[in-house]
Amino acid sequence: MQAEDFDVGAEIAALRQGATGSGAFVTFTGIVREYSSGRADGATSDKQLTAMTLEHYPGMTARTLEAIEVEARSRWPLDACLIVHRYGRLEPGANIVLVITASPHRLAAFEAAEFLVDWLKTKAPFWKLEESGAGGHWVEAKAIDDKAADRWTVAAPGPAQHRKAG
Amino acid sequence: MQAEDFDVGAEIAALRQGATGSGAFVTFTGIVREYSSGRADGATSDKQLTAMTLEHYPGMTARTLEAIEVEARSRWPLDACLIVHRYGRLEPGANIVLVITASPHRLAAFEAAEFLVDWLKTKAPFWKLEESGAGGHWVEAKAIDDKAADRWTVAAPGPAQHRKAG
Amino acid sequence: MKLVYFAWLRERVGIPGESVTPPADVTTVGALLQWLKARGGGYAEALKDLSVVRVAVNQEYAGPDAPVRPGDEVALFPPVTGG
Amino acid sequence: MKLVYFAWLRERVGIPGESVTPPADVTTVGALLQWLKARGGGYAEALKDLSVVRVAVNQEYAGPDAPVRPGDEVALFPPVTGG
Repeated sequence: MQAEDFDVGAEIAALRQGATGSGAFVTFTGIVREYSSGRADGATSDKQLTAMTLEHYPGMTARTLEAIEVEARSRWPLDACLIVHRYGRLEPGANIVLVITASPHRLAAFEAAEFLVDWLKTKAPFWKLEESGAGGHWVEAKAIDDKAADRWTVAAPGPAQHRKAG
Repeated sequence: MQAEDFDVGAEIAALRQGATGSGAFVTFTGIVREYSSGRADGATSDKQLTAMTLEHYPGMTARTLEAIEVEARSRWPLDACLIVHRYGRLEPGANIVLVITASPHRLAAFEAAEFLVDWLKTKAPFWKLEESGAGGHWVEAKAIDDKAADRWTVAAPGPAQHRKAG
Repeated sequence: MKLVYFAWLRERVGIPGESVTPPADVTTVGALLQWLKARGGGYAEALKDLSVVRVAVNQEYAGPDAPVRPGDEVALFPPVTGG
Repeated sequence: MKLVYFAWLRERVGIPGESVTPPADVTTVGALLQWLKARGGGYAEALKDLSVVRVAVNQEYAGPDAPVRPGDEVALFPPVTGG
């Protein structure tokens, strides 16, 4: 994790140097939206954001990101994977998080990237404080994120098997 | 589609200008591998590739890419999406295809990107000729790609519903 | 009618495309393929296994029962492998 | 024992962390939360709904029955919202 911004193109290029056997690269970039993401109870709110502050728990964040990456590598054949998560005060349009996966198989690259993002959202110790004209507001965890993360807790021996059930 | 290379970072940056409501960007980059991708019958082949030539059907390619994009936009809430597919002779490590999706919802961005790649692989009129020391070899279509594309032919009203069955 | 060929189908036929005037009773994709196959040589070689031949009429995928008419652009190619 | 607080839990408690010495019978996460809550004020406010309180002991998630010992680093925070 870092306070500094990242360059998606440069990170992909760097990862490609070390993954020459991979034909498939998937990236996920999360950025600060211009409007509030709505409340956990489903009520819509269109507050225009002035900033988003990401608080984190430094020691645990590092451990968690490492554990999540190890888990992804144990589940899918990845030549490379990268997680970058920023913290601090970020303005709308700013990068928050970048996940990149590289695999010989595109389904593996996609699934591993989704897994990493789902786990990041539900396990990595980050908290978002939205700032708008109405003041600061801690973003509430969403049930849909828990549900998304739960997809991966059923035994999933590999991409093909997982998809078969879909 | 184009013969020229593309810059993933620049394409993402350009797309972000027009998708300020989106918090989630997913990219898929397909690149030429160093080794043959194996035969359709599952036999492994580790032939080192010297090049990959992509033949295409120009008029139909343009129509198909457009139709695929329209279909993706009708299925998921996308602020932006982009498909770039190269043709001609490409060396190992070269970019072949880039898909980017932008959505307020990460599941939509992921699913739409997977959908676009699956449909590209099974509908867009491109053919790969692998060149190795053993000569030229037309890549055979894979049953696994048809199966991947078939995921999207069942009625899929949206990301949540689709995933629920998984 | 304009025919165009791609990938190994093009290689087996030996030319990228041609103009043809099939008999009046060739009104479907299926009939067109049989008529071409009966020409022998590269055509017979290219069309010996129709399960790996895909057809587009005027740049849209078409099944064996789809109509073909004079003036159409009919493309024959193997299953696609892009992406 | 070192306690650390994050996000709105930190705001309600009013400090980012502190060293505490709970009574000897406070040996689990659950007991520690009850002991803190009984302090009242910001603690009672922060811990009034334990369904939205997550705990990590020595930087690993821990349930109510997990042991806590002198010297542990115990973190209290709301469900995470990164990514």
